[in-house]
Amino acid sequence: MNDSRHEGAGEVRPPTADFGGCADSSVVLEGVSISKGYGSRGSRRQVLSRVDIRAMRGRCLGLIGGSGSGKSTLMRIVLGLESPDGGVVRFRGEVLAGRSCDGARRRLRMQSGLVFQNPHGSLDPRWPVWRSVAEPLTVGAARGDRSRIVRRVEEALASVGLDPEEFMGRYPCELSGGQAQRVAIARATVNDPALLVADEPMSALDVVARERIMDTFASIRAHRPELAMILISHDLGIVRTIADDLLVLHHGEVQETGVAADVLDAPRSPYTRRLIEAASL
Amino acid sequence: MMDGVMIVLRSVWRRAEGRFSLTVLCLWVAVSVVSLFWTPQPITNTDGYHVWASGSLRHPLGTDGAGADVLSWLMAGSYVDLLIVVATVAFSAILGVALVSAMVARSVMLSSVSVVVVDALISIPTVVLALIVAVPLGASIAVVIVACSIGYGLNLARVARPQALLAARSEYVVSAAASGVTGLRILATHILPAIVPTMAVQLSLSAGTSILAESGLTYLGIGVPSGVPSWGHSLSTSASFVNVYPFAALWPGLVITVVVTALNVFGDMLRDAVDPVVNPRLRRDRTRAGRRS
Amino acid sequence: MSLEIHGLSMSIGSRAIIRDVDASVADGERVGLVGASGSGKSMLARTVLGLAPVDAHVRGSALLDGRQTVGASDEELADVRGRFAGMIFQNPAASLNPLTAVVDQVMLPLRIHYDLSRSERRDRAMAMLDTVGISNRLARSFPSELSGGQQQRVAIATALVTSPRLIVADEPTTALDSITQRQILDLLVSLVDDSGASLLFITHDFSVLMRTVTRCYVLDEGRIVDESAIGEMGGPASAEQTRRLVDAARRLRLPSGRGGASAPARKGGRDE
Amino acid sequence: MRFVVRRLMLFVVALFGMSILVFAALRVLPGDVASVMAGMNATPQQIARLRAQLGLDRSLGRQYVDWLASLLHGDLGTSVLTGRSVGSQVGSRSSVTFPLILAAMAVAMALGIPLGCEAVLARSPHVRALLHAASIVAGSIPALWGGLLLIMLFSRGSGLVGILPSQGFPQDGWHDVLSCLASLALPALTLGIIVGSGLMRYTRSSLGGLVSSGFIDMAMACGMTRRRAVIRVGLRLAAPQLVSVIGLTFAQMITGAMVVENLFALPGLGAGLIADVGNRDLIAVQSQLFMLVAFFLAMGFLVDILHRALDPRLGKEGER
Repeated sequence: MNDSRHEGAGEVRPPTADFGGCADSSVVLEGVSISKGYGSRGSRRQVLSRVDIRAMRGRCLGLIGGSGSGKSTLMRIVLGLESPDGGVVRFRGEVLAGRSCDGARRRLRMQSGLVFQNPHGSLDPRWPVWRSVAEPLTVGAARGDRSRIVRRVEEALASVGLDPEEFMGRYPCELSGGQAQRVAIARATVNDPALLVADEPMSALDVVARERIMDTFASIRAHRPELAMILISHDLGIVRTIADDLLVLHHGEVQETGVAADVLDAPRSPYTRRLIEAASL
Repeated sequence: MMDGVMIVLRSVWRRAEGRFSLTVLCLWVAVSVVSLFWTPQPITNTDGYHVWASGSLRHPLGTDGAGADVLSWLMAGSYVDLLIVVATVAFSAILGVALVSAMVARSVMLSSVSVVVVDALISIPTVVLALIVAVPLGASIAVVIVACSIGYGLNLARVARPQALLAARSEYVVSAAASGVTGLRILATHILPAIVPTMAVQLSLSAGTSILAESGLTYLGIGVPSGVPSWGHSLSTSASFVNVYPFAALWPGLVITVVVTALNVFGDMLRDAVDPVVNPRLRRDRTRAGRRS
Repeated sequence: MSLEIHGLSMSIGSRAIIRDVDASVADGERVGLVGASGSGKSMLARTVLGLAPVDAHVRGSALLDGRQTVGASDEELADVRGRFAGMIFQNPAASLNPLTAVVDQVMLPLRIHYDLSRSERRDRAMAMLDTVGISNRLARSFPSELSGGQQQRVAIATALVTSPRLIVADEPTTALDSITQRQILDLLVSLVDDSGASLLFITHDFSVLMRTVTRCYVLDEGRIVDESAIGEMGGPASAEQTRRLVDAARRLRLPSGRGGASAPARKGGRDE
Repeated sequence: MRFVVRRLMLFVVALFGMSILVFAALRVLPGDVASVMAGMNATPQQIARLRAQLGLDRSLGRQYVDWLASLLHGDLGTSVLTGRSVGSQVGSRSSVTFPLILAAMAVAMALGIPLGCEAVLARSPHVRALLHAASIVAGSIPALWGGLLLIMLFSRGSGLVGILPSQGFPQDGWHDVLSCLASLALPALTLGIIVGSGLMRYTRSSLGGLVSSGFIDMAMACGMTRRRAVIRVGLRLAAPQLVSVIGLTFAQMITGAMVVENLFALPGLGAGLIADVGNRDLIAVQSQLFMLVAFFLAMGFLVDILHRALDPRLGKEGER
């Protein structure tokens, strides 16, 4: 794995033909005017109102928003873990709304990987590393034999810069924050997913570990040009190094969306400007 | 699995309290097995002339109200108490795990019903349960086992519930579910292992408490019937003559207290010995398994 | 001199966590303490204030406003904490007392150190809450009903209400989102300067230090490996660990040209 | 508030369920209730008359409804043997049992909670280890043996110190308060120590978990010593769980209370119920058993409400 530091920002990919294009095969996951509210009649809290989100093959979407902006709820809806009040979710063109189409939801599950905020919280403390990483491989038809699983696990650990020999048998309590998060990334990518979703993967880590995770994401994307990725964060500084496109969310409404470079150079909404100012030196 | 048990026992043995509790427990099991074949005096023969005799060569711990040898009755009793403890631990474990699994089940109906059952019945004391069983069926070992199993099974569920919920709502379970692992498999591989430390402690405490309950219920006449030897029975018979022969009650009480203390200490030690997060030796073993499988 | 540390070492069992540290914070000075996680930076501050774990073994000397805290009795240390030194923790949700209203939390140090009437305590606490941007309407609410930013404002009010000589802030903004972080930092700096207290600011993120301190120490594996004014940090003269931290911090920030770095806001607006 | 209503409904449902269980338990008797109660050598006519007198000839459903109706009117039925109404028996017996339980609970809390805190806060590790060992051993003593030991030590007559009565309870009830209290002293102490050890172990483990929590650090940062912070803030945070455990040990204490009542020959509910079971007075047993069950279900209900009230965070969730 090239542990060499990328000088300056990771290479930002050129935009596809037109961002608002029709539903072509390059769109892995799409949410159209997603709305969601909580609470009973009296204290109705609208968390998301008519949000459009699109994850493109080979591109990384940075989903930016402060706490309470609804970004985690949006992720749960888009991944089929929660159903929206309004709007529709399509995975590779197949509509995901409602219980009826479990097929699409299961396919989405099998072809997407998840990384969470708290590294040690997302790994079962009683499982050694190799068993956590192998879990997605032991599901459904792709069960495969023991040696294939062990080989895939070793490849996955190597792809996140962890020496399999040293880390296979380790337990989460024997790992640093950065190492645990990289194990989580290995688990999320071991099944060659079409979509990788990372919810605030770096905010629980210190600066040095964050840089390491950033390089890990960059190398993962380098080895998997087809991978679509959604990186959720409240910090523009972290996201801009990896994201090709940006979606700024505030109080459940889309403030701004577009190619990362354009948004950073000419932010249109005042909220985006505050985010940029908060993330600059 | 077996080498896991050996490692846990070795970890318990490492500490002084662990050595004490393991020795007492092994002694108890050994005496129970021996008592099936041999006791110093056959428990059936009584000796009218030497009633309440203090210690002698023939009767090291003296004789009871009916002139029977106290030591033989205690040895025979240890087998009955072992039976009660093993049965109670087994049944309350099954009941506890079933209730905990129901409580973290995804179906809201199942989980809320199980919570209701536990919260409602938990406050009913063991003796009342025993009475409800004893009145129709009469005093028997089964009364003690049934009453204790229900009581401690509910208690196990109540105590293990927070850990189970914590695991069920954890991110590693969400990740497993998101990658398609079935609910049942999540329960077996993530949630139940998370409550094993709590269960180990609770079951050891319940084992100790069931011996105390046996002695209490037998004294009240709804536990072990009079013919059957048990520690509670030995303690009860000597209790009624305490003013006249105080030392007769000394031995049964001492045996119970030592064994229950050993069980409680064993429970305390298990809390750390069973959990791979706390017990590094367990981790080293699993890595070899990792390599082999 | 509000804080002088000479040859301070601390170990738990056989593990040495702080190794022979020398550091100082002058009156009214804002000093940073930076290091990767596990470098012992927050343990150093806790040890000085007597918050180290019960089984910790501490050697050396730490003078807080001239009073020796190493080897001091629990009562002496307790008297120092809250009166001469205030502390702000990383995660307010796990430190503010969840069962009492926020105004009672702010009144706690007053109740311990000063014998004021209940109404006097209440007025000072309400005034302090107002200063940090928490309106009286929220004073009676419980911490769990406030946002992360509001909870941290309450923690700042609690630390500053007895106008202590030294404020120790242990990664106060790490758990907050970026906009709230900027507001809390600006608020803390302005309040510390207003009260003339000195500040010991602990973090792993150099860019946060740029706006909050004038001088800083770099800690690695329990040892001070570098010390200089904040401007010169990361230069060729600085230690290797320092450069690693500065580079990593810089890579995770937008170049300062964008959106312009505005001066710290006076009091920080009342946020959401 | 919604929680209170839901919990009340749960209480009523559980009560109804248990009433069926108790009623059924007495009906599943091998042979017929009347013949068992009338005893071995009763003539068929006596059995028939008893059956009619108890209304056992009616259908099971009918008997259950009548029993339930009489319960609602507060009539617990009349005991066949003594002829006195069960209600009055329960009344007089509970005037012994409840003071005993309350005294024992007081002893348990007075011993359990402070020593539990000390087991966490004591400066020297030896003291901490000793307290923990004491709590384990005290919790392992059978109630019967504990009582015997105390009798050997303190009872008038054969005891070494001989200051306290070891048998019986003044006939004229609570007129002579002092001698009543004296006769309750040893039993309450026996029960209190055993229950106290469980409480002590629980206090130790819940406080132990809190000692290094952020809440204690905050309290210390405001100016408290660790000891004061753990007691002031730690105990307050552990209070909701502590109340549940106290409620639970209160219920588990009844097993010990019955043993102690029999050992010290106190005419309490426990001793009375066991005596009734002994001489097969099934109607009395049925009502008393149900009253006990009802009392403990009510206890559970109250404890849950108190638990919820003590922790505003839980309360808030319910409302919002």
